[in-house]
Amino acid sequence: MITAILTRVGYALVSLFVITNYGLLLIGSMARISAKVQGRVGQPVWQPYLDIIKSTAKRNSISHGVMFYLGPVFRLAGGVGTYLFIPAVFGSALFRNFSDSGDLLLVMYFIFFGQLGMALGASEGGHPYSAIGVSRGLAQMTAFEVPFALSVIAVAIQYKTLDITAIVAAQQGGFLHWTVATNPVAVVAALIAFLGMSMHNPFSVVIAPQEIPIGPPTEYQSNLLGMLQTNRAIFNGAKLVLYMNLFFGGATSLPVMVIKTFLIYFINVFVGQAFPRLRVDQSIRFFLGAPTVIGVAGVIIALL
Amino acid sequence: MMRRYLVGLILIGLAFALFPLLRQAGVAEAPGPLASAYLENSADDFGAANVVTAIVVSYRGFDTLGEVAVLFAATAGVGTLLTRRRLGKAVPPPGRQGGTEVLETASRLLAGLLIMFGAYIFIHGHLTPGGGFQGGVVVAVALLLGLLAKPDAQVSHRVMTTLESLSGAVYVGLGLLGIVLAGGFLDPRALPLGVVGQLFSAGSIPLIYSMIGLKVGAELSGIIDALKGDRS
Amino acid sequence: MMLEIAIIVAGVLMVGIAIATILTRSLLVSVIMSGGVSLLASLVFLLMGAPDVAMTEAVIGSGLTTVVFLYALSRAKQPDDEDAAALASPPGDDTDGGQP
Amino acid sequence: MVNPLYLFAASLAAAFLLPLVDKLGRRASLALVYLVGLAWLAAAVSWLLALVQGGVAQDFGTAGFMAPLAIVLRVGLLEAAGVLAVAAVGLLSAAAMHASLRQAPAGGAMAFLMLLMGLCGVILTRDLFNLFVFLEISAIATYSLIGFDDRRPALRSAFKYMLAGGIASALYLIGVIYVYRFGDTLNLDLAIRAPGLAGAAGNAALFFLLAALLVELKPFPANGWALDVYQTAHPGLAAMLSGASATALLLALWKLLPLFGTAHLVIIAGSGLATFLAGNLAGARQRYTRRMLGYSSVAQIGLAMAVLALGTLFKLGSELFLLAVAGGFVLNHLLAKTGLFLLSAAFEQAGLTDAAGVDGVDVVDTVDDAAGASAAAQPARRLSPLALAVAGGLVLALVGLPPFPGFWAKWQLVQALADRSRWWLIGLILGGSLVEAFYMLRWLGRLVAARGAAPVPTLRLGAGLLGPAVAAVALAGLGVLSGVFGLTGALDPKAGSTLASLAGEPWLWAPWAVAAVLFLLDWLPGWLKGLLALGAVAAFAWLVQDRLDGLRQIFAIMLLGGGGLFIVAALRKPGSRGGLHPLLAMVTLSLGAVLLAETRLGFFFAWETMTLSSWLLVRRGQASRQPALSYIVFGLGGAFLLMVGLAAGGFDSAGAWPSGALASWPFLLALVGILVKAGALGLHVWLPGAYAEADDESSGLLSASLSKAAVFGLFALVLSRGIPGSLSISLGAIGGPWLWRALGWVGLATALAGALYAVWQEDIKKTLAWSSMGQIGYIILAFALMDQAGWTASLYLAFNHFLYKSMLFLAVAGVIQRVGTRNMYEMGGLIKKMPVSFLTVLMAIIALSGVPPLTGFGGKWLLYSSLIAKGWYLEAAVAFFASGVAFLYLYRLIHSIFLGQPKLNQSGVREAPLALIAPQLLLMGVLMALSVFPKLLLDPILEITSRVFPPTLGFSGDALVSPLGYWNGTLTMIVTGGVFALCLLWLVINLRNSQGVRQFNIVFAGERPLRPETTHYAWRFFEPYRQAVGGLVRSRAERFWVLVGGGVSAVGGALRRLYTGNGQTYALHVVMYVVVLYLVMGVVL
Amino acid sequence: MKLAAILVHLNPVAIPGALLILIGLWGILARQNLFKIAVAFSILGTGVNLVILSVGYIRGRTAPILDGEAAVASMTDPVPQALVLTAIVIGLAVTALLLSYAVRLRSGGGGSSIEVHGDEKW
Repeated sequence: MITAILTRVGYALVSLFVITNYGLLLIGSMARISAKVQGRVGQPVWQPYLDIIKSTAKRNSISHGVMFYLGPVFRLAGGVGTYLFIPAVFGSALFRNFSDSGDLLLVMYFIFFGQLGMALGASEGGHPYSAIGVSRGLAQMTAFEVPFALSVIAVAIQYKTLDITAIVAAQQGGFLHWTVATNPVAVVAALIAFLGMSMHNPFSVVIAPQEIPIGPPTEYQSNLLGMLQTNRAIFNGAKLVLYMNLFFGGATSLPVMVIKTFLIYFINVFVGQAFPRLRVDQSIRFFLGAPTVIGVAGVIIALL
Repeated sequence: MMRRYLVGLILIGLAFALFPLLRQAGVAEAPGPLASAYLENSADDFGAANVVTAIVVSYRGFDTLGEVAVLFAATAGVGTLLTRRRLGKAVPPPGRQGGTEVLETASRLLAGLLIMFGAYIFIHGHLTPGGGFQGGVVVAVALLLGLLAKPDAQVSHRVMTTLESLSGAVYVGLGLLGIVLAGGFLDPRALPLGVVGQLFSAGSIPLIYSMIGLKVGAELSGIIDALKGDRS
Repeated sequence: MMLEIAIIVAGVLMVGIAIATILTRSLLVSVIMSGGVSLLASLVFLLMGAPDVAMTEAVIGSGLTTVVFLYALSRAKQPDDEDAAALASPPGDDTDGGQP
Repeated sequence: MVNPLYLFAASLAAAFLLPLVDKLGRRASLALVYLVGLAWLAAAVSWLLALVQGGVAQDFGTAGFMAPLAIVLRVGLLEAAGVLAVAAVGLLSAAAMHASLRQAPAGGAMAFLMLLMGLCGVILTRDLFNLFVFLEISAIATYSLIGFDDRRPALRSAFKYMLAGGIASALYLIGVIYVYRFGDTLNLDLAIRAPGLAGAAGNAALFFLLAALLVELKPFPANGWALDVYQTAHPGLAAMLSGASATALLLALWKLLPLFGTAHLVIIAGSGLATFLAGNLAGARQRYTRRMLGYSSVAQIGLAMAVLALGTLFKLGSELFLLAVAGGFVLNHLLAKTGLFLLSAAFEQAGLTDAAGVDGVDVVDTVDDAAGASAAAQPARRLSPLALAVAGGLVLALVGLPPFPGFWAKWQLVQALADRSRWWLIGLILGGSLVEAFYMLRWLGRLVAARGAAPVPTLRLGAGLLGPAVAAVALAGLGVLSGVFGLTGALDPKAGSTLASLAGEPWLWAPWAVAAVLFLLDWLPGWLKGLLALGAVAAFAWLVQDRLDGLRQIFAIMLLGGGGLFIVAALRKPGSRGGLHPLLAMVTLSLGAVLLAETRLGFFFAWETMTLSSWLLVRRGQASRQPALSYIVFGLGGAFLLMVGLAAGGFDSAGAWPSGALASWPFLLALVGILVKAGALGLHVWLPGAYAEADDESSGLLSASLSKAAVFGLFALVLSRGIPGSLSISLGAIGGPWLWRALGWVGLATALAGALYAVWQEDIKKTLAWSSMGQIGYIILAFALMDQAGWTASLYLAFNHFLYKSMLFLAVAGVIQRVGTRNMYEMGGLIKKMPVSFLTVLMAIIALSGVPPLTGFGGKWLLYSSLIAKGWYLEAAVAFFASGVAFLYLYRLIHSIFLGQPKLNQSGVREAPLALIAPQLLLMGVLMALSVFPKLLLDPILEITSRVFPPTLGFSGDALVSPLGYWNGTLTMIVTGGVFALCLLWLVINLRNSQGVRQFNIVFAGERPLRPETTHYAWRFFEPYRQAVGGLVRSRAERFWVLVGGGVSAVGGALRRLYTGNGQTYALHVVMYVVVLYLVMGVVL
Repeated sequence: MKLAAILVHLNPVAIPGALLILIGLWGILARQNLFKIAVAFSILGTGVNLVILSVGYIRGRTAPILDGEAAVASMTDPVPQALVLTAIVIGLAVTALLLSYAVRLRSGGGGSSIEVHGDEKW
């Protein structure tokens, strides 16, 4: 019993370690690619490592209260937890994580765990920009969840289950069995939602990274920022893995996972480079428009 | 204008309701069974020659008691409404004088006669036409005469009130006597019936009618009194 | 038959006087005419064989009622013309005060 | 039996001698009046006793003769009861008029005696012409009395009254003489058998009789004169007219009823109904108390009249049944209206009338109404609790709420009409009742003075309160008797069994009993009352525990447990907190009663008790006048629908909805009735105001517990027939799936709209109120799934909602108490001042939003699983969106209050009092336990639902397994906890020498803000969101209901324009009414 | 012949009675003056009395008074007479009261038109 538990915890830690590093590298490489696209030299691929190390090494000198500290904890726990509830590699005991805690619904809702905690922590910072960022983020979130939920429903209809492992299992046997092939419409909806979810352009007004330090992390610095940066890698990875599992046939081995998630992420960044940023109300209306219709179409296709 | 036509229309409507009833009722050929029963029995039952009186005072005497009560209630109302305090004392128009000596004396004489006449009417109610109401009014008229002749004359309230109260009470008492001594409330057979057509006949009917007469007379003069503005 | 004709004549007269009563502007005239209607009614009652009622109607309907009316009119300081809208002056010792 | 003639003789002799007696002093004459009244009372009581003990009705002749020749009086059961009522009302009225009678001339006392006797005569006589005489006696006595105390407006109305009365007398005489002509008798009993009256001629003759009587009964529109009299006469006299006079006339009508043919009955019924409706509609637009009471009076008499005629027309039941129902209405009306007019007399005596002799509705509390202008000059005063209770009892009785006689009568009437499928009649009657309830309760609501402002002196009513109190007590007593023994039980115990009663359900009285006791103890200190109330709830729960099956047990925890929590919370403020504890206990126990009810009547009784008590609780709030009014109006409207549904259900012997009938409209009506209470979209307009404006602990009780009673109602409605006897449901019997799909969408729309509205509120309690509505929406949606998973979800959601909404309201109550405002943007940064409250809110919003690992996620998981399994995909998507929206307002809630920059003026704020914190801690503990071990809650729920439906959900180990997926709450909790601990560890390791900064140490846009406390970003927090999706919620329902209300009000306004104040016009109305009736009769014939 | 039958059937007392009722109502409904309305009321009352007594009208019969020679068979119906007696007195009572109110309304400073005494309404 004890050994079984210890084994699982150990596996989970390994899995976590892998996804963290992968996530960091992914971010780094994407930044580099973006720079190339824009004709800049860009940062080195390992820049995220440097950022985290630098941040963590700094002395934390500001305290706004308990909740302020707990914000990054919630955030990171949210990212880690989300990942741990998803089976990362199909059929692999090592990467099974704790996916027996619950099905797809658990994952979808656990995503909010970190966001909520972050929002709370940021609020205690008392900076109005944080609150503004949260208000924008939440508002946008309600909107992009609709196409995402519709595509998830389409998947559930198609495979008659919400168990992620079972969904992946049903997609085995070649490209034609992947959701992207059987129900491409739903996947389109899901991918559009992903743009909003990862707050990339054109839906990046929530954090507005370039002009001013705005958004939830406004007041965070040093080691707290380091935690957030770590989370960004894990959380990104978790979401990518989820998408891969739902729509792209999952992965039977680590390399397959790396390739697939990289490609999914690449699409994202690519789109982000091509479109200007939207205001919050615009993006809400956008998500509730075409993507929702596409999502409904996906559901209908799944029903047929 | 609108209203005038509306009133016309409504009256036509009411006529539409009323006249068919009249036509259907027509003129009766003979009294119905109830009327016949009254006509045939009143002499035997009460020894009253005047059937109407028999009905008014005995058979339907309860109605008449109620009727006296109505008049009483109205008197109470008029008396309440038109007190001197509320209405103000009547101010005689300037230039009017009291009657002459002759007029006063004559009217006093006449009043006495009228009161006697009124009393006659109600005492003979069971024999001849007329009765308490008619006699009572005559009594009231006698009083009125006094007022006309001498506008500022004060009728003795105490006497009038006492008369009114006591006659009413005696009326009710006679009714109760009917329960005690005879078949029911207001049954005139409490007293001996006598022979039909004589003055002292018909049991307590003459007494009752007298009381009615006194009471009605007092009440009516009370009303006139109040209208004149002499009620305190 | 004569009786009936007399009744009908009295009836026609009654109706005529009654209409006149309503139409006339003078209150005094209308009061007296309504007394006349009552008097005619008492005549009809007498003709129908109802002497009791006839007496009552005569003394009460046409006699006392008319008197009561006349007293009331004089008490109310009511001008004779029914259309006269003049307000009566409040009585001198009216303790209610003169509300409008 | 005593010969009534003695009493007449005594009355008359007394009256005749009164002028003499008066010489001894007015005291003596008034003593005589009271003596005569007492004599009548005693005689009536002796008759009643003799008759109830098996005596038979007895006739009394006059002049030694009986029927055809002489006048006959009859003393029967109803006559005796009528005389009793007249004498009792007479004595009360005389007492109220005592002072005036002493000052006015003696004629007043004489006229009063005459009136009393006349009314008794009207009741007792069996002779048509004698009836006329007595009608005239009472009429002329009334004319005299109207002017007796010399109020100028009364003089005017007396003249109007006399015009109408004179015309009616003429009509009556015409009728009576032709009845004599065709029927050859004046005796009523002989006339009933007279062949000559059967034909067309007899019909026409009877018509005049009837028309005269109807005019005296003040029908619409020929009743302007009556309204003026009610408004202007001495209120004691108005009581006499509305109570005694109307009763006597109704009894006269009842006596004559056998004379009349179908056409006449149609006229009576139609006229009565029209009067009922028009009177109530116009009554809703009245400013003056007594005129409003007059309209209500007219309407009630119309209803009683209509019931009498309808009973015969439609053969609604035995004569006894009819008498019970009509009698119930009349009794209710007569006592309530007498009491209210006497109360108005007491107000007048206490000096609340202004100089012009016009009493304003807003005599006590003039805040915001135009009508207040007339009373504005008067210093504000408030009613004593006793006076308020009396007024409340009278109004509630009038409106037909339990436990008063009108409630039972209404139930019986609706039941009987439903049995004969007279739906439109039910609609008319209930519609009119609702309007009446609206304006009467509005009036009552105004009597409650606003609290909180400077202390207002109490109005001294003194002995004037005695009459109303007697009426109220009599009403309550008779109501309880009717409830226990059936409606006629109070009158005739032998007949009790034929009518529905609560004989077998003594528990349903518990709320009333406890509330009564606690009201009597209201002078005790608050903590003691709180303990007593808690004890009462606990004792109730302990006593009834074995009557609760599984479903009821779960609801009992939510309802009774919730009540207990909020009673504890009520200890948060020191002082007596008058009225709060009794009401809290009453609401709680009424919720328990809803659970316990076993019969349909019992269920409805408990439901109305709940509606009523919760309304009182809402009204106790400070600015709750308007919200409380819409709460009770919607509550009553919903209750009426429920009543019709239950009455018309056509249940089989087992009490189940007949097969196939579930989709039929009775079920729908009952469903809609319950949805009103649940606050479903479109029927929710009462909700935000009521929840927001009630006292803070009361809001919590309403939102967390009372709304669950509505949920229980849903289950009860489907599980059987009104009331669950056993947990069984036959799906075949449950109509088309479209119904449930539609209900599902209603729930969904409610959920979405509730969430969206909540997003844009600035008022913290409004936010919670809307949120509550949204959450109930999910519960309805899950309920509508009609399978095991759905019902499991529904019950689970309900329980969770109870938990976290209680926590939120408790925490928010503390915040409001400490901060003194409900506007969220006026708060901020309270986390340091109120950490426990913050923790509560934090846990509650995590649970509410459905984020794992707390219990809320279980609800979401169950909901989506069951929705998708059922194939309701679109619903699932919308639900997902709605639950996303919930994040917005939840974040807003916690951010605006507890986080961000604190306000300078709130630096002295402390943590909430222990009375609020303790229940929060308890609930937090429960929440945590259920989060770690979801089985604790899910096992009993699954136990219930799998007995009703084939199970699709089940536990496999710790994991709950559905056909689509699984959820292991325990493991989720462990993993989350582990990860969280890990992250926390990292943080702790990393934290070095951190330095606390002052809260306002912020910089943005490169500068330090001049007034950093203004940088709390809280006002119009989600404005961009409104720009984006605000179009979804444009208060359409509110506008619809405003339109409906406006329409009703406009109709009432138009109707009352008929009453021009011109006596001649009123006379015109009378004649026109008669002509129209004649034409209608012609059509019917 | 037919006409004669109809005429014979018509009640010569009831018709003027009914007409007086209508005239009285007309006066009540169309005249503004309080006292005039009271006059109209007394006309209405007279009409009603006529109608009541018309029911007891039997051609060729005498007063119901037994004075030796008069046979019971030749007497009219006494009942309506008894009723009318009551009605007349009640009519007087009502008239007196009506007039008292009119006097009070008038002397209280108001006009004598019924229109001005309509402050309570709606």
